[in-house]
Amino acid sequence: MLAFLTQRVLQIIPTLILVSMLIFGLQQLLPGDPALIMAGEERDPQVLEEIREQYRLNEPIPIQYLYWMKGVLSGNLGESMRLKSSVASLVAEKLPVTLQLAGMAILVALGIGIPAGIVSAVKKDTAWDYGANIFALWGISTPNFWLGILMIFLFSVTLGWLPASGYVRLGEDWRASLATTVMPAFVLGNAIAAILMRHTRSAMLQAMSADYVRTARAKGLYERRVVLKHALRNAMTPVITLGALEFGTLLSGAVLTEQIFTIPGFGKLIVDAVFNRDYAVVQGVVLVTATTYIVLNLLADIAYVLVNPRLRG
Amino acid sequence: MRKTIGVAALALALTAGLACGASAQSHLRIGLAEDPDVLDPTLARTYVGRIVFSSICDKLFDIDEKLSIVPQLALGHETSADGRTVTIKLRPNVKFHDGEALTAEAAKYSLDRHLTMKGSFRRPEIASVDSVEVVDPLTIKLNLKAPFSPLLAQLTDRAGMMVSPKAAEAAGDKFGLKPVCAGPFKFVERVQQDRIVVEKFADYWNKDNVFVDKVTFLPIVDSTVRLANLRSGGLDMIERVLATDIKTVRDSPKLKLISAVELGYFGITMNLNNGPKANTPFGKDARVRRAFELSLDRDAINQVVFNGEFVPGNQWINPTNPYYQQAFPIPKRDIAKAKALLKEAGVSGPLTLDFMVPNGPETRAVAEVVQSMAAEAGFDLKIRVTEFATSLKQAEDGEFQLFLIGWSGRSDPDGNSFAFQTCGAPQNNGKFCDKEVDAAHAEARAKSNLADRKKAYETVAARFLPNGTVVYLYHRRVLVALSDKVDGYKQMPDGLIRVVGVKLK
Amino acid sequence: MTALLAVRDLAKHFPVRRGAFGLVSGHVRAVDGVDFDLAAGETLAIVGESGCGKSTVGRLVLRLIEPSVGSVRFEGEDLLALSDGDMRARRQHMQVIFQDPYASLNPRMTVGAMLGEPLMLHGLAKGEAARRARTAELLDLVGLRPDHARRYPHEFSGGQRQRLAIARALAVEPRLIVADEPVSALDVSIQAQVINLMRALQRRFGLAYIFISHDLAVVKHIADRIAVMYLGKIVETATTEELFRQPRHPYTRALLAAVPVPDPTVQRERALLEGDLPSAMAPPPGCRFHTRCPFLRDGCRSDVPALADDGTGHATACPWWREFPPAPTLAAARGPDRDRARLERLQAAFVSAQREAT
Amino acid sequence: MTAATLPTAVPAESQEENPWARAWRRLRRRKGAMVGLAVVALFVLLAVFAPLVAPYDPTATSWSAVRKAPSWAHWMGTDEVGRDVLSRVLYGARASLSAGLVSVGIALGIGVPLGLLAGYAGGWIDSVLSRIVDAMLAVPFLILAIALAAFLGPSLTNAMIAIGVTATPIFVRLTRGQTIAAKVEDYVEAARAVGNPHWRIALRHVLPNIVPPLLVQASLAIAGAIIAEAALSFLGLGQQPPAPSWGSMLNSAQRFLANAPWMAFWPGFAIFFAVLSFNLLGDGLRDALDPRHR
Repeated sequence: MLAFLTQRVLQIIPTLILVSMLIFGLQQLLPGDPALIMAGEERDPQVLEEIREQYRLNEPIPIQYLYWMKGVLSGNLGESMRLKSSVASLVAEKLPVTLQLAGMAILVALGIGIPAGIVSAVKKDTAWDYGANIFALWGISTPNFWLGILMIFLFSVTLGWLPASGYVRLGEDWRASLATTVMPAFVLGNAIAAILMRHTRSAMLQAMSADYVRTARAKGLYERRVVLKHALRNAMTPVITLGALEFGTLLSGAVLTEQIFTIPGFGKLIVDAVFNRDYAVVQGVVLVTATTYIVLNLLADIAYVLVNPRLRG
Repeated sequence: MRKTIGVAALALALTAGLACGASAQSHLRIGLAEDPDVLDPTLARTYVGRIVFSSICDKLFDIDEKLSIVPQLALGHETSADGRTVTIKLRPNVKFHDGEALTAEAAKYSLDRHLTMKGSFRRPEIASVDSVEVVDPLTIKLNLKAPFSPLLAQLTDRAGMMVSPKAAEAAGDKFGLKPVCAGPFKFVERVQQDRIVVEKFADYWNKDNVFVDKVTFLPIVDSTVRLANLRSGGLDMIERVLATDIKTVRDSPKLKLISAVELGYFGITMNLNNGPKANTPFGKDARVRRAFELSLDRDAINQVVFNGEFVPGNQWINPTNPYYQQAFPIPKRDIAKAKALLKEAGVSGPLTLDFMVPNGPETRAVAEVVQSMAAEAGFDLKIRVTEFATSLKQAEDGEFQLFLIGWSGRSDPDGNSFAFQTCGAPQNNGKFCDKEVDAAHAEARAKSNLADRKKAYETVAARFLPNGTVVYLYHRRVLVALSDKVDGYKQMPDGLIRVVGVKLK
Repeated sequence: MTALLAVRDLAKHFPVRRGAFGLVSGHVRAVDGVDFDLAAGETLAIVGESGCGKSTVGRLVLRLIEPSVGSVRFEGEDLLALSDGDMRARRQHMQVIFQDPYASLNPRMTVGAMLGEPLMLHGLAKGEAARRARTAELLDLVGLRPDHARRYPHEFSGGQRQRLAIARALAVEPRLIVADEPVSALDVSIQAQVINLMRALQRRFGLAYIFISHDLAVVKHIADRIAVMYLGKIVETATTEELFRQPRHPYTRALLAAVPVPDPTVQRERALLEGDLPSAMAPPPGCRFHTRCPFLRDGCRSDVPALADDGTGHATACPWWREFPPAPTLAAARGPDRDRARLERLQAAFVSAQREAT
Repeated sequence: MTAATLPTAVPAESQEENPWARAWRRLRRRKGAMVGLAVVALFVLLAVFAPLVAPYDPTATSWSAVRKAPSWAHWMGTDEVGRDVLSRVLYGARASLSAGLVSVGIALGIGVPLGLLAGYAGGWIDSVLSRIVDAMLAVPFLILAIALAAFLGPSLTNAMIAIGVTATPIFVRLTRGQTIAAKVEDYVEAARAVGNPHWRIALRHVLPNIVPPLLVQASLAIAGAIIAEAALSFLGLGQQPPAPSWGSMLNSAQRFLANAPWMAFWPGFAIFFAVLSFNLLGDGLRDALDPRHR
């Protein structure tokens, strides 16, 4: 087990190097001149030249990459061209926000998706199944920026129950914090709930038709016990991996959702940075996001192996 | 179990929502359309940043509703007869937020910082200043390289902002993370993309006119959400209301709308001479461009896209501006004449043109209307919606034939024209070049009275409007919506939000 | 006569990788030097506990996994020297039947497609019509109907599926079939049917079987010869009759004493074997069985006993076997009675199955 | 020797049906799938015959009919420059459906072979492919799509390529995982023992057995792709105006939500129904194609 762990942990390194090269490469592919976009309306050639020099934009790309990597390895993610603040401090500021949002979204997703998936598998081809399916399909089929706007109109404008946007830190005022994040978390979690529900359903159906469940049933175990103990446990394996993969979706979803609800998290930071060609921020933030994602995947892998010891070999 | 959590969260949310309303001190929440960039007057570049600056950084001069220049941190100025020196008297007893006094030394420091700091965006604005001298503790003298009448107008904006030398010296290029100026409000905190909080500065020179204790600026990009927040009471004031939402605001008894015609303009930049894409009858023959302009109905654009709320225009300044050239009125749409001109220029069949449009719902709609209007005269515009960052670069590289782009506007007409119309100027993406226009601009800069300058601009208009690179289309309205709790707000034509004088009921 | 199959010094060491760089830190010696011959039409059973390497031997012989060392000669030709393509062609002559008929049939192929595939691959039946005829013939051979060709495996019972697996193996007219626990997943009565079918087919086509099993009761019924494996090595080989009559190796004796009974109504008997099977990664030195051997001698811990033939074809990898008490006394307490009872039941099932068939 | 000497198995009841007919029969039994199929078919027909069905030219502006509510003349109202929303929804089906289908087609076309290769071949090929997939999956979907689309230049085709490429790694990952699981199945070893070459094992024995999860994922991915096209159109990287796509219609409708809700309602519903139908169809196909589920 320890060997397996070390191996998986060390596998992260080449992945991260690839990620860093991917981000750096993609960024270079993006058309547009960061100095120019930074200057906005103030396009004085001499000032532009100063900026390019200051941020080494005139150097060849591999050299820029090496400078950046050198910084990253010494713990310096660089500085935002646009805001003049360090990327590390931006990350430290935004990470808790998105993690809170993601955490709440996952709670929403798990809370809705897994029970709905189990119910629809166990009560296959009944009204319950159809109901859960329609719910899941609704979740997947509604563009989340759309759902977000509709919710704002319903809950903020029409009913006046929840603030339409903004964010309050948990530590500052946890009630207000929940109030500002409950809608975006629902919007985000909803789509994933649907995906989890579908995968839970399909895995449960597969698991329930498997021999050992039939055997368990034949032995006269109670239905609920069969479902929960035998089928669910085995069905969870694919659900765990897919759940971890969905974290990527969560971050992508957060990009739009944070934009609509003006949640100052990672998603918004990345998008704004991409549009402003704030290279250091894009690189730093995507690197952190990617690392988070990879670590979560690692945890999912470990969980996978724990649930399914046969895979340890 | 999870259900209960959900219900509990909702209940909490409700109580929290109710709790929002009550607040001991007067707190003004302003919704901005974008997240400002760095809050350093020397390095800042965005329009939205200027809105925030107007609460924290006072300038030497300011403008009034009629665009006249009035003193702010200065008491007055005097320009020498040859126009080469400007002497500025400073207001006494002005303090920076860190308690330092605004002295002539401090003013010199601020101006020198604008002039010399690496990557300063102010340098081009006040490049005419050769040196700054301290005359006495409250007087400075600017020595100019050449007479430059727009200088004072520049000093009503970021170039005229005074920063505390002590704080600026200590922070270097990180000054923008915690700016220390001499404005009515003091910087408290900033969470990127979330909020900027400022609080009343007790030692402000004009503190008797400040009635708000705290101001929070909240960037909310989506205009629908911004308005929703205002309507739900989450904000007290929002800027850049969409023209199409004006009716909603007017119909709401709890909201007020304040508007002013902007200083800037929206127009289409045409590629005359920038790279191979200019080598078409369109780029080379002014008659074809004239035909294009004649195919457009500016009123209809305004009606269709902006509910008729904006102001159609054909010059770099709006028709209410004192420098507007009445001799060049907005041309009426004339398809027959447009076709005749095309024929005269030897263009037969539809003329296909690459129309670069920076992304945005309104610009897209304008582009679509322009496209369908021009089609009637025989132009086939291929709209290419381009991400803003890309469009700037492609405009510079000449990767366009038409480019729909606006300018936020400056109080002096020079700021709306010089950089676009003179040979080799940085914003002259269509590469128009005309010696007479250059000369007229130089003259307008050298002269200081309105009549003389207007005369010079007449020459510019006569040359540039029929031959130049820009078809000016319309001027937006600065639209600020307020909750009825906000009182005493006055809108200046620069679109910035000045909180001094504002009261909260 | 040259043997159909000659296996010499066959070994498979699975590398165990550890750490991030995949460094090989040890080997699992699944099969560690195995020799045997198989004549055409003969059935050799390989028996042993699970994990002893018997299934690996079966796969090595077919080159489904690559041996670490050793040679496998099939009709005098060294299989291990063949290229991928040549090996694929040789597969026509050697086939396999797996233990679990639920897992060994592709659930997404119809029976017809499954049986037609080897015919197509080896060019045995040209054209659609010929293939269909041959498929029908094969189904008939294993006691199924031609129209079953249109169905999917899940529409069949376990016994029927194993018949399908046999039909697939037969499709290419092989000379050797490796049957890896072919009946252990089936009910006793079905086991008998399948074993009978295999024997009938063997007689008809002159097939040689390598019959891998942990079930001596079944083995007794089909095998001509038996090889007993322990921890990757063969510890005893003899004809079936001889081995049951006079098991020599302590391990064989233990196995015979504790024939596992798959019938759930009969309580499983505890093996006489004490202790766990040692790890194949670090097999005990000397005689591998010494950690569990009731007749442990001094030399066992250090000397590796050779598999010595006494001249009658009965070979034993234990030099001390003559000194042990006779086997029946050893196992008199429980083993033989039960074994006998079970064999009788099995016998009865065979008879009744044959009666049904006629 | 005759069959009489061999024990005969008890035959199951006879079923004369080929697998496709069987799948179709199974599919027909599922109401949801049939509704999904019907709606997808309807959308496809409407998209193909849009020029015949649409009452107006989808790009014809009318300045006298800007943002008019639904009426007899314009069943779904008009948009911000006076175009007929119904006609635009019909033509928009072309962009949105092809965005969904083509990009998922691209993702499947690249992802499944690579996944099969990685899973089946293992070794260094697997390591390299897996690391690349990990790296791509670690970068948020939309960021990758934005970057690719911006690089390729704004057009619907490029948006489809960008979405397809971005959606590829998940298919590689899924195919690889399923292949690894299927590879150790006895029937794969049996296929090898029978003398199948590797490519045939991968295509004929492994691939058909991993189709159901791929189908589920593909149906989800079509949904995702249609929505991603909307997002890219919103950023100006998808369908170029004045040609309509549901996404770009939704996005320009967004600012008129309060005073012209019909502009948003119809394209929103079109997306919803199209995606819903693909999902229903995907579900039905999975059950119908899987012989283990009855």
